[in-house]
Amino acid sequence: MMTQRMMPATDIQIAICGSAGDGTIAAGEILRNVMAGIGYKVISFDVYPAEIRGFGKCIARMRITTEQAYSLKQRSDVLISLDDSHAIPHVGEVRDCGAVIYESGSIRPVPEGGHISAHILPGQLPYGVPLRELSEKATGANKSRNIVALGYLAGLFGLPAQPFIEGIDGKFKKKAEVARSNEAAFQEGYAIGQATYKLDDVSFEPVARSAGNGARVAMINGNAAVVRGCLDAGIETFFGYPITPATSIMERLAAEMPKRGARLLQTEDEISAISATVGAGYAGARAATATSGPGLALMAEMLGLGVIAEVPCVVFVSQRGGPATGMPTKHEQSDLHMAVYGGHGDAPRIVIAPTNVEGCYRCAGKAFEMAEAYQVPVIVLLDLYLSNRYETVSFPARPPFEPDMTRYAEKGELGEGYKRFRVTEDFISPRAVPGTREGMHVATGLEHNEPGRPNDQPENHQAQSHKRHQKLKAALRHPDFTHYKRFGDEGKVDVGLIAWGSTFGECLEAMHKARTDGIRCAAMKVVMLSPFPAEAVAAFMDDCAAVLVPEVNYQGQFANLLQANVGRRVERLDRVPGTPMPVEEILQEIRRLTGRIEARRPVRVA
Amino acid sequence: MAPANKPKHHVVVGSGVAGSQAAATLRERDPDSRITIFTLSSLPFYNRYDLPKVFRGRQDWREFLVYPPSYYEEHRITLRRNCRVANVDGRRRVLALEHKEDVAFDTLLVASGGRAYLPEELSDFRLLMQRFASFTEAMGVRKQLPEGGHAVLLGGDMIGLDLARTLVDTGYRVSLVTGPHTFWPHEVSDAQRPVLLAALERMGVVLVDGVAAGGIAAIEEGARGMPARRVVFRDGSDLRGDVVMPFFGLVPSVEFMLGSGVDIERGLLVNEALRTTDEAIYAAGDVCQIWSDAERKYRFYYGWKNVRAMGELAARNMTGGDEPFRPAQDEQLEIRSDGWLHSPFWEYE
Amino acid sequence: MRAEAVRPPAAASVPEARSFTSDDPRDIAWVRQNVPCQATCPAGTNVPAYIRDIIEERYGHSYEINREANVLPGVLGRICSRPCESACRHGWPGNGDPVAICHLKRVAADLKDAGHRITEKLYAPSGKRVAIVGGGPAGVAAAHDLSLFGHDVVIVEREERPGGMLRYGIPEFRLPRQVLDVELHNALRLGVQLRTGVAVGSGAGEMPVSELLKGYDAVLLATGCAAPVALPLRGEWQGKDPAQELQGIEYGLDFLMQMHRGQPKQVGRRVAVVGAGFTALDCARVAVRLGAEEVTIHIRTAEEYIPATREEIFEAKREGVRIKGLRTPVGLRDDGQGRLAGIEFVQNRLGGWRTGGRRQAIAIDGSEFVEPCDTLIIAIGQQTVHDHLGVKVELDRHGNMRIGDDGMTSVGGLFAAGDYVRGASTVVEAVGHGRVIARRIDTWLMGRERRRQAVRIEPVQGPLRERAFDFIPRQHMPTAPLGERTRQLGREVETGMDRATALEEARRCYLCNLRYHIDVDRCIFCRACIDVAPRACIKLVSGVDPGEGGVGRLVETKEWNKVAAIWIDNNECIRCGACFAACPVHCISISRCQLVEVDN
Amino acid sequence: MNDFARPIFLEDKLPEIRDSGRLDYRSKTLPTWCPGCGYFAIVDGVTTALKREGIANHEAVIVSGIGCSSRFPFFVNTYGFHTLHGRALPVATGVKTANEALTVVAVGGDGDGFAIGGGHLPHACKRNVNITYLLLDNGIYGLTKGQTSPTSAQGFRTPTSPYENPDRPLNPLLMVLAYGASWVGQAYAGRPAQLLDLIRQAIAHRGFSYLHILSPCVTFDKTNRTYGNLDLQVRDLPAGHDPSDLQVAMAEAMNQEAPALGVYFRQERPTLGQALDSLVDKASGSRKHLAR
Repeated sequence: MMTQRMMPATDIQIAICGSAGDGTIAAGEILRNVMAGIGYKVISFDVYPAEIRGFGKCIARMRITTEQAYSLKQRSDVLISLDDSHAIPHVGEVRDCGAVIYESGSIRPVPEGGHISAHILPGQLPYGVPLRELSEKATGANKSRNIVALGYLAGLFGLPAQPFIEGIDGKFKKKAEVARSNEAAFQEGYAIGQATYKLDDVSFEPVARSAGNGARVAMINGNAAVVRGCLDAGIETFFGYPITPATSIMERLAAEMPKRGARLLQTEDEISAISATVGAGYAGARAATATSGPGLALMAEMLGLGVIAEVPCVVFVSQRGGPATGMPTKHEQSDLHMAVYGGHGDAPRIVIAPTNVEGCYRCAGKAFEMAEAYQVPVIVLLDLYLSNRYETVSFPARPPFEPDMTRYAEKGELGEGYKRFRVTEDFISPRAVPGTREGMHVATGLEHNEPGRPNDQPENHQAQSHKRHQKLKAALRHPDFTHYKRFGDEGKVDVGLIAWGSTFGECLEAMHKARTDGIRCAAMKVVMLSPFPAEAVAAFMDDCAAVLVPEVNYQGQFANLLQANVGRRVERLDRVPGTPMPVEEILQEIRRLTGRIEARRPVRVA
Repeated sequence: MAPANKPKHHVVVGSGVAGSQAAATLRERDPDSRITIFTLSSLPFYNRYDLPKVFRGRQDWREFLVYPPSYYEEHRITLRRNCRVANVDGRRRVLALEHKEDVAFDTLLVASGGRAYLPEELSDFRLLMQRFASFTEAMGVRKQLPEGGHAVLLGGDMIGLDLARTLVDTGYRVSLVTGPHTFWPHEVSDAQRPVLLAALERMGVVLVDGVAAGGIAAIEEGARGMPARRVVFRDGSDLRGDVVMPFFGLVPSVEFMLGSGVDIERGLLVNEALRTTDEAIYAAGDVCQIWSDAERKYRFYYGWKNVRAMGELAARNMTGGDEPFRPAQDEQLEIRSDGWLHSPFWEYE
Repeated sequence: MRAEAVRPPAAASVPEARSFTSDDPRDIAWVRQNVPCQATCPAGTNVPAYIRDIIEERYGHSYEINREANVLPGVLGRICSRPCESACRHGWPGNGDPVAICHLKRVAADLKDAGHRITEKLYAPSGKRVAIVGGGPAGVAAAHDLSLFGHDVVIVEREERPGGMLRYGIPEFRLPRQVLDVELHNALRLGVQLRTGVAVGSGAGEMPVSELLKGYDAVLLATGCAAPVALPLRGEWQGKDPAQELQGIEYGLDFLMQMHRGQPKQVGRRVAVVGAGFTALDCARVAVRLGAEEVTIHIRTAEEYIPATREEIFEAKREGVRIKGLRTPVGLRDDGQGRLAGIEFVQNRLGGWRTGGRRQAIAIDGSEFVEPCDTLIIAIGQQTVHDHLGVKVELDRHGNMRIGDDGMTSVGGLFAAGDYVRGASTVVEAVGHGRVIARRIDTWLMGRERRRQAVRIEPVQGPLRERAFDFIPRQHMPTAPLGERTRQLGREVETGMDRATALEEARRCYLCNLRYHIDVDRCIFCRACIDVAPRACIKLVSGVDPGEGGVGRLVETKEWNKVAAIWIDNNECIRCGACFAACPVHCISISRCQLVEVDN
Repeated sequence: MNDFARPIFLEDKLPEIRDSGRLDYRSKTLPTWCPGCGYFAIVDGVTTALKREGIANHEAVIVSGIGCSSRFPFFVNTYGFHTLHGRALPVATGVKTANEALTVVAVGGDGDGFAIGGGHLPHACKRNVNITYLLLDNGIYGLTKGQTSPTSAQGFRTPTSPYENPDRPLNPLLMVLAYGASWVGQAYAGRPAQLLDLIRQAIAHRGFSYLHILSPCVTFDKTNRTYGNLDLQVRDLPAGHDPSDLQVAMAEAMNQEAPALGVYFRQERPTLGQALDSLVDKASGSRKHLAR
């Protein structure tokens, strides 16, 4: 009815909030998969504590849209509370005429004001549901409150039940028993939801399924996209050690690689993981490992060996709050310095950082190409938000990756005088992997000459160091790869945003808002961080009256990198909330900057 | 009891005309106080008397709101919806909500109103009848009643007749099964009755004399291809309609007060100052029976004006006043010049 | 291998699982607090036990358990006032509706197979002789128990047939007579001598009490409380018995008794009943069946405060009876020909509280009004009369017989029980009191207490319930269609539950006599039990406050260093068994605690 | 069936619990482990043991690494040090070396102790540093949500070994016996009474005492190392087992199918502290020792 008048296209953000162990995250997972399956675009991000059970707060937020969105909204349309004590602080995030769904019953006495009904604003619509009772009624246990809530949501908003049932089966396919009882729980909630008269104005508009050009659409998060990229690029070996938030890369590969005859091994720590990876890379395999900041720190030395021995290998690094153990389950972009500069000695390496889930897929695949093409360790910098953020991504029918980009030594180059580290005009040396006839050589951590013999003569060290740095320049022109990209207004603009990693999503959102405010605005994403695309960035900055660099770290690590390479000042917006950068803050900054510009702009005379 | 310096906590149970009016007055007269309203409704205060308008194109609850949501923040009134009061402890000045939350109060106003009375002999057919007491119920009726459809009203209190006049006016068919509750709460003499019934017929309401038919024997689902409901009378005759709605007047909602220690007959018994037998607990609206010195008995007063007056008065007396209640409207049914029936209870803004 | 499948054998260290009997007063207090139905039953019926039997479809045994406490299960299964149901834990806030304990009692009686054999435990003959005056519920209950104790018992009954109130006071549509006859017969067939049609008293042709005292070792007066209380009217009517003045006025109990003695009764078009008890409701419903068009019950206070069950009131209303509150009759109107034409009432307001949740009604001066009616039935209560006693006994200020703790009146060897002592009360109270006094008489006759109360505690292998049972709604007692029941006086209104319904209802019972217990020495404080608990029934406990009745009150804490034990609050516990299954170190055990009588 | 115990009245039991004084060794905060976790039994054991051994709260230090078990210090009312993944033992060694008067207990899980921290254990053993190492072995990585650990059974399925764990589990007892720990014992969280007794002996021992505690992860291991299975597998060391005989101890340790509970090996020999003291003695001839 009137709701249609209000919002033609669907743009609904749902937040499920509970205590660890309430199944908050699980409910979110089922919901977003179902919505993606139905054909909506979904972006979602979960927040959870380190404790497995007990008392930490979990929030599963997802934005469900018909048009592609780039980040989560500040305000949610629906809040589901599975635990009042955690949900109460978030009631405020629900918009006017939005819905708050909560446990109406209560087992033990609550202090005055301790029940969520005391905090729901008059403009919001309260839906009290006896989740626990319904769960116990349907399953005999209280463990399915989350699924009951899901059922209620689906019933209330008139969503089809079948996809959810399938979604639940899918989630619990290993345990038929659990699946069945959860179905019962869902139906219990669904019935009540259907019977409830919907008072809020949140409404899901039907979606037209996108016609497939053979493309495969999937609801997937950053880590899963990385895995897909690895597999499509033909990864052969993986060595790893569990660490939040990178663990799920290994978990998924562990399930997938054996199916393709590839090998995965869990090592006793990161040090051993990177060692094995370098070893396998030397043997010619497409090899990778995945870790987070603390693990990368442990790997620094072995990465140095990879650089000097010119061994291709790929390291996926999902950043989290640091330093030390820091904030293992919180978002941050503070490992850029270590990724680009980390480790002892002059140890140049390639560092690329995707800005969205689809980018995770491409960067993962391309990383193997680059590692081979430039014979160097490649670090793919993810961050916790990107690793865990779910988006609907459509994958090309055929993998867009080269199966092998190694510059193998030609017949003539091999044999007696084979120079594994010969300085060529493009500085890339002919390579022979073990098993290659006439290709025998020594890869070593000692400085070496072209044939690979230890050599510490100044001119040799100069020449080898030079080649190890110069060969990477070619990566700036690596084929069929988006090193950087400009969005928004063409030509001169008032404000230009430059950003990297997941934060670019917030920038894009902010840019669009700013432009609707009539501000001339453009944004550039920089995917390749080392080597740095200085010319392109400089050119973009020429168009901008002011340049703003928002990033989620305290030091402005990317701004530092940029200034070091381009040699010009930029406006910084550095925040470390442990969560994504609020779009509003970026927008404010843009307004502030434009405000200042207005002030400076000379009055036009007609 | 709170010490004088500490701001008082006024708690109001019910967000109808009485409760909301009381909250407003309380805020005027006691600016520093805490005010909390508890209501079963999921919506902020809206005008239930207006509900027939769902048949005049109003279908968004926001169009029924009396105050905008912002009103409550501006006036620092905590509105707690979906909250059922389970019990009131007058001695400890604490009320317990169904979800096991205890709330302390300094003064309490019970304005929980009345719910539609359903004669016990019809209780078996509860699920086959539709009520009209809340926005969602009203929308439910509208959903089940097809354009120009046939509504069967049982009893026919003034709430029902108000709906009836709207329905006939908007092109629906209305049959009224008359009985002792017709015209409730008006006291109608045997002499008046036929005249008033005639007026109803003039208005286009089809009358069925329920008593003559020996009373209702059963209400059933309609057969396929027939209207959704069938009312069967003891004398074997029957009546088919799309909806069947009971309108047998109201009974006060007092269950949660049974343990409170205050006096109850059908409603909460209050003196003329609307105070119950507990000096911290007041009552206003359809829930209370007010002592009438004139008539030497406890009696109910109905109608929007009376109820609002009660809300206001209760609030005044809760904050130091001590005035008696004076009915704010006459209770005479009349027949307008155009021959239509008119009740003062229908006069609301 | 799967963990779920295997359970370790009980370690040798723990005490072997055997049942034992405890005399610890706290165990007795525990049962009283935790089994509210039994605690509130005047006859002390072991409710959880007989409901458990119904679940196992052992109706005969269920019936026997009932019979241990009350010899008339089939009767009370229909007309009991059900104090147990208002106490039932399932009816506590948040737990839903009470279990239909009374209906289930009837189920046991209805569904036990025809060839069911009654088992009685008899004492050797004592050679003592006891005479009981009055064959009502109290007399019959006492007679039965005394005969079990081995005494020779004779009942002297004024009416033609035994049963008292049950037969003459309660309409057949609530209590079919054949049910009554069978159970009376079973109660008295252990050699109890029944002499009906014999009035005890000082009048001509009546048997004097003094004679009984000579001929018997003990005499028990259980003549009930049947004399009507007169309606206190004002002005011209003051002090007069209106029934003598006008036609169309009846006294409720007499009205019913005359009808049940076979006298034809009729009522006018508009019937007014004054009174608020079961008798008033029965009269009103009888009036409906006798063809009255308007039947109204006038009460002095309000519906909330009258002592009838909600179901009773509801059924009455369904049959067309209306109830009007806050009014007291003060006068009458006649039609000039000596017939009743109307009643003058005065409006009341509510006053303070009286015992048993009743309210005082205070008349408002000048608020008189008149309501027309053709028949007035006065049922405001009954009183005891002692004119038939040839001997001099002390009375209390209510004019009831005063008896000592030994159940004896001021006259040696003369005992009294039931309504005759306590004034008009309920059948189950009469039965209960009959038992108590029988016990006293035995003690007096034998010179010592022969039995005492104790608690039998027996291990239970596992929870006997599922959480799902807690969501079964209270099952409704099927009733006869409105049309049929009002046409014929004898048609029983409640038609009884079938096996399926009974099972559903029985499953709802929490079986409160199960006691969940954590072995503190083996508990590792892991809170696995709390995690699965459906209510706040398992607590982190820092201490115990001495609570009332010997059962302590648990003091909870959230501070780890104060948690002395994790403990199950059996009073909160709904016996769902979730914790039992969840405990990783198997330190939760269940025992069944039941009150038993043991020989001294 | 659960073991039946005669119902008692709590008030009859309370004095005994209160007078034991062990509650004073608990912190205020309720442990955040999953309900049912065996670690509850262990923390209860440690607090009770410290009390029974008469060690003042302020003279005890609990050092841990990273993992579920390493949250331990937060739930005990003593000094605590929650360090980095796998680094508990070196930190504990430092603490002890700095102040021999302290009772130092290192606590960690199987991943912390035998995977990332595996390199530290041999050295702690051979130095015979006078600390107690409680190894809480649940055979899984709980904190990172259930991956394979060094003591996971062969064929065990986890997210990182979805088909099956190709490795055989380590034999920690055999290792530490081989490394030269001077006190080696094994306990099971499902047998709290025995667990307590062993913790007491371990703390009382002078030298490096290693107590291996089998404990189920109720959240991520529903099939393998469950209470149900362990209840059936564990056994007591044979009566008359001689804890001074290393070979017998090793022989017992080799039986991983039926883990034996009790004291495997006990030996009196100079601790690291004593060795350092004697060095000082030799060097200076004085008796002025540091760290007092």
